[in-house]
Amino acid sequence: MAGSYDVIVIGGGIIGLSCGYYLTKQGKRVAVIEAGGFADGASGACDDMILFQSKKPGINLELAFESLELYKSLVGELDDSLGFANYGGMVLIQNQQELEVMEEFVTQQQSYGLDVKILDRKEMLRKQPFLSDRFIASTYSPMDSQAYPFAVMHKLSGKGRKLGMQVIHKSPVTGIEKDGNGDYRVSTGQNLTYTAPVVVNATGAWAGKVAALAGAYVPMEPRRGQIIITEKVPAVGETNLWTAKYLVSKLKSGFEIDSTEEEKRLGLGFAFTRTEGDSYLIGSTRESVGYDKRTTMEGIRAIINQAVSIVPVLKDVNFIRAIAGLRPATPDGKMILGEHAGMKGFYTAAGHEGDGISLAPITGKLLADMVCGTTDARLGELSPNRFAKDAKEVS
Amino acid sequence: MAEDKDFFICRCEEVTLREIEQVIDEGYDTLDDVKRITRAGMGLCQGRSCSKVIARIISQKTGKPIEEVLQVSYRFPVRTEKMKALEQGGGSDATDN
Amino acid sequence: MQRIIDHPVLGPLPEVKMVRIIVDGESLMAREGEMIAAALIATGKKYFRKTVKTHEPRGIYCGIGRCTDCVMTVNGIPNVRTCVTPVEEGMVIETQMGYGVWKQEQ
Amino acid sequence: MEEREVVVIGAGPAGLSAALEAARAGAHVLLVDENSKPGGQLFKQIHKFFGSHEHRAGVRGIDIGTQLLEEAERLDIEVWLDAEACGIFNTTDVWIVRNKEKSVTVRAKRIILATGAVENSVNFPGWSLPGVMGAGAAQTMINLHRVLPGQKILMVGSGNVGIIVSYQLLQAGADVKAVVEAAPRLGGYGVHTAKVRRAGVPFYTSHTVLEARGTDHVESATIVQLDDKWKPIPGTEKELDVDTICIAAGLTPLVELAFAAGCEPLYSPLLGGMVPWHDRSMATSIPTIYLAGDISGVEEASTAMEEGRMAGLSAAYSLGYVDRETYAVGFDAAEKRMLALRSGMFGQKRRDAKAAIVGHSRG
Amino acid sequence: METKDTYEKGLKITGAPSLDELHASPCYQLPPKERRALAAVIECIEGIPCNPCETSCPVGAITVGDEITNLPVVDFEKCTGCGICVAACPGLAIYLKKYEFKENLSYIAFPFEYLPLPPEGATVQMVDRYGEYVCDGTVLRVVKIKRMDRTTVVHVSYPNDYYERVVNMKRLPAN
Repeated sequence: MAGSYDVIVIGGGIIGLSCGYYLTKQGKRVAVIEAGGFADGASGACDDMILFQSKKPGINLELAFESLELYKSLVGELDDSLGFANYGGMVLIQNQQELEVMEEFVTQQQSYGLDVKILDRKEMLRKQPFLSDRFIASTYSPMDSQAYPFAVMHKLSGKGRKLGMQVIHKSPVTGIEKDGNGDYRVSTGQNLTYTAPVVVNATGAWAGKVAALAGAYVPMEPRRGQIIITEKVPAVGETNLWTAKYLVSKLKSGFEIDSTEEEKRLGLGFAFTRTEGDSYLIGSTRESVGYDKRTTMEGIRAIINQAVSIVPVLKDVNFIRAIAGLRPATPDGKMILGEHAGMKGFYTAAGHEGDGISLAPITGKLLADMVCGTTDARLGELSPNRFAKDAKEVS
Repeated sequence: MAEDKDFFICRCEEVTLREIEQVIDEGYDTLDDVKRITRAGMGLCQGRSCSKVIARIISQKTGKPIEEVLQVSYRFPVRTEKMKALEQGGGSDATDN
Repeated sequence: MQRIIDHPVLGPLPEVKMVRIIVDGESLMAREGEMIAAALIATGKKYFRKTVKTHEPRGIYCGIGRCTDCVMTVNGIPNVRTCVTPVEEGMVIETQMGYGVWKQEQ
Repeated sequence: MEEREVVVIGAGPAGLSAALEAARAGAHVLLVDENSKPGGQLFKQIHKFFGSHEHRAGVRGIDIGTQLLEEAERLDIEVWLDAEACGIFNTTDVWIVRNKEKSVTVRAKRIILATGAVENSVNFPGWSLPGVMGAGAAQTMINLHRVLPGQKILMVGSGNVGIIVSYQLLQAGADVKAVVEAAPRLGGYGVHTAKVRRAGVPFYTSHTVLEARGTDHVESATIVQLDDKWKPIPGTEKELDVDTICIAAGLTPLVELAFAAGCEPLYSPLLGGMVPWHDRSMATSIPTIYLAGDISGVEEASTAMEEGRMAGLSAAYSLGYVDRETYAVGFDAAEKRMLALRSGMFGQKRRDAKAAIVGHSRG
Repeated sequence: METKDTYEKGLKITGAPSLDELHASPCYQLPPKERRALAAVIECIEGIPCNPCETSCPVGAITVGDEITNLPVVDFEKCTGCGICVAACPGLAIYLKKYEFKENLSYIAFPFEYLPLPPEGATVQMVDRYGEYVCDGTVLRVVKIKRMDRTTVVHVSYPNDYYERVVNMKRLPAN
């Protein structure tokens, strides 16, 4: 027996640490158990955006607003800048059809309270002088922000530990069962057992596997996202960049985008963000290749080809690293947050796919509230039980 | 003067001995942990001149054997390259190990 | 900081064509084909760049293109490793402050 | 994708020797090097090499380099310069970037890694000032580029590299103010230290650099004596008027390619740190990948050349180019020459460390 | 400042072999004062893997043997003082000496790989193994031939009093 706690959080990524931190703040005795080392999972291999513009009006956008406010207060609370910055973001539009879809989308977002507008070509080039000729317009939101995931995790962990939270590394969970008192017994690869009445499954792409150890059902698919990192370079324009291409196809069903077979296979999309370290993170792919976290020549080349075609000045920039993370994807694109029906005390907080950094603080806070007895009515649509029907089909 | 710890271990990212020791004192005891938190070794030279030094500092402070600390994974490209080198380039559909 | 004109083993410095380079606006002569770093050391230049975070001066350290400490902005492109990049006629070389600036040609 | 029988990565003494041996046996060889000139460190080594006649003893490194290159030309070895090997995939596919412009993947039946080593650093306040550099960097500047990086030198480290570079700095016209060595005894060959000492250069054992000072460039350095626990002894500081500090604190094998390819690592402190495991024939845990020279453990150029011959011959033999008999004779001769270099008070330790790698059972 | 203490510390501390170390080594033999011809003196006391001294000697006067880490030994019976080994030694650890080749003057021929070279007839500053000035010498010959591969051998006469102590000369200031 290695210890008993009020809550065991399985998964020491940014979501797990946020859950652990907010639970600890509410007075719970918490252990965060991580299979690998610091930031070994998707949180250590992602870009750092807190992005609003990609989100459809609805719960995700709403939570993103709240998360942004939490980030602002965390900067003071955790006594660190967290790499929090507010460069704003632009979604690049390359033809009239895309423009029409984006205009409609921007109007919806505006009515939801997002500060976003369409820039014409001239205004766009003023903010982004290095763009290739092919874009006719862009959106612009000054709200799109970013945080440095490593700093956020390091400080959540550090402050949490100061308040009594335990963070245990290199401890893959191998079993979850109930003991006679109704507590969960969580055992790890080192043959250690931790007990607590509440378990939070925050294992990202592995959430389905970990849930299964407890007999719960979580439909989670890993999506490999490859990203390349450049050397430190002077700023390329004022803002972070995305392209409308894939956004439009997601927003408008039946919208045919012009992509090669390879691009489709890789799920290639363009995301270009300046990091705290003055380099750029350029993404990314979205691939279904199981739990294979390796980077590939094909993926790197596709990302680079796309990046250079959009920002030609990048051709003379060195890329120094390629990384890949497994983004946790759910069937409906919304995260899973809540207690499993019929399994008192067993929660899942996972499935953020590309929004882990954006939504980490709000996820942790809502989860902690939930465990402590305050349930937010909006969260019904994020409940793990929304997939109960599928679970029956599976079993 | 001998106690001065405000000099760089990682030249590229300008990370000092003091910063590295602080992170190790917090309980982080692998090269990857220290790199991710301090950014040491994440710069243009990719840790060529500092990885071994950081490993030695970790080993000295934690008592972990140096060979254990030095076990790190390498990723390609092992040299930094300009993007144009890959822009039109060939290459198999090979996978990193 | 000088050229080694004669050497007991390597002999006299071979005569080569000289090329003109512009270093921080100043016109200087360099030996054709020599590395930028060598040309600058020969002129007594003390540092090649100042760092991003602490604005420290830096110069050559490994001399063989590995450490990337000697980078400068060359013909408008930042972060060029001067120890492994040969000079060319008319090359514009600038001391790089932080990560430098892009040449605005757009 | 291009295809070649043997791809040798690194055209220093080890890589050149490996390429020559494999080509002599009849294999088609592609030799790639990231520099614009082949030869690796040989063209900085203007001193005469040790060893016996068979090791080309008494010949200067630069001239050995020229001889090897002429031989490579005679044997029609294909050489790619300004070619950086960035990765090895699927045990056979080498990703090479040529001229910083273009990626090429070459599928090789055998790959010989001869990537050499990288200089270790010593960290002290001021070590990032311009004027502090690797001893190898200073050697590159004076012997390849023919410029003096400074006039008044402090050398840190008394292994052969530190001593030889000190001597070459004197030859280039600089003034070496001191050589400091943290250990209580000097590291390099006595004949090297003796020629530097009789040129008037003082050696300070059990000393290290405490600090380098200067605004835009090194203007002075403080050295200090160390006690038997390697801690500075207060009051023993000495200020030296120098404008350049050269660091010669040993080398670390440049193993990235091997480990990124999946070769098994082994720790060998005496040979510079993590090295890829290899057997007597210089093959790694990946049977298509061989090693030669400093990547397999840091030694010196003469040993590297013999290892190169062993690796080149073994790779050619594994491809069926030489019969068993010829291979055994050629290999044993190279190995014998190499072992002769790994003997005596300096060599025996390296011999034991090498034996430990080869003898290490895998899995 | 060098003290007596320094001189006694030895090769691995000062960088130069002390006389005690040299005298204890089978390698080092100072030609007897009565010898009439120049003879090779080798200061190579560590057993490094090297033998060009042996293979370069046209009369077989230097022996290393099968193990190339053996210390070289000069046979004064055979040595003619030709000086080929002086430039052949990669460690620059060999010189030629003769006691009193002229009245009160000894003779040394040592390897020298610096520029500028001294002109014949010049007065130069002779140094000991620590680079300390010992006495003045007069340059007799400056031999620079192709076979010596850019190692110059400088022949100098100097006072007998410093027969053993002198090993080389100070570098000359640049022109």
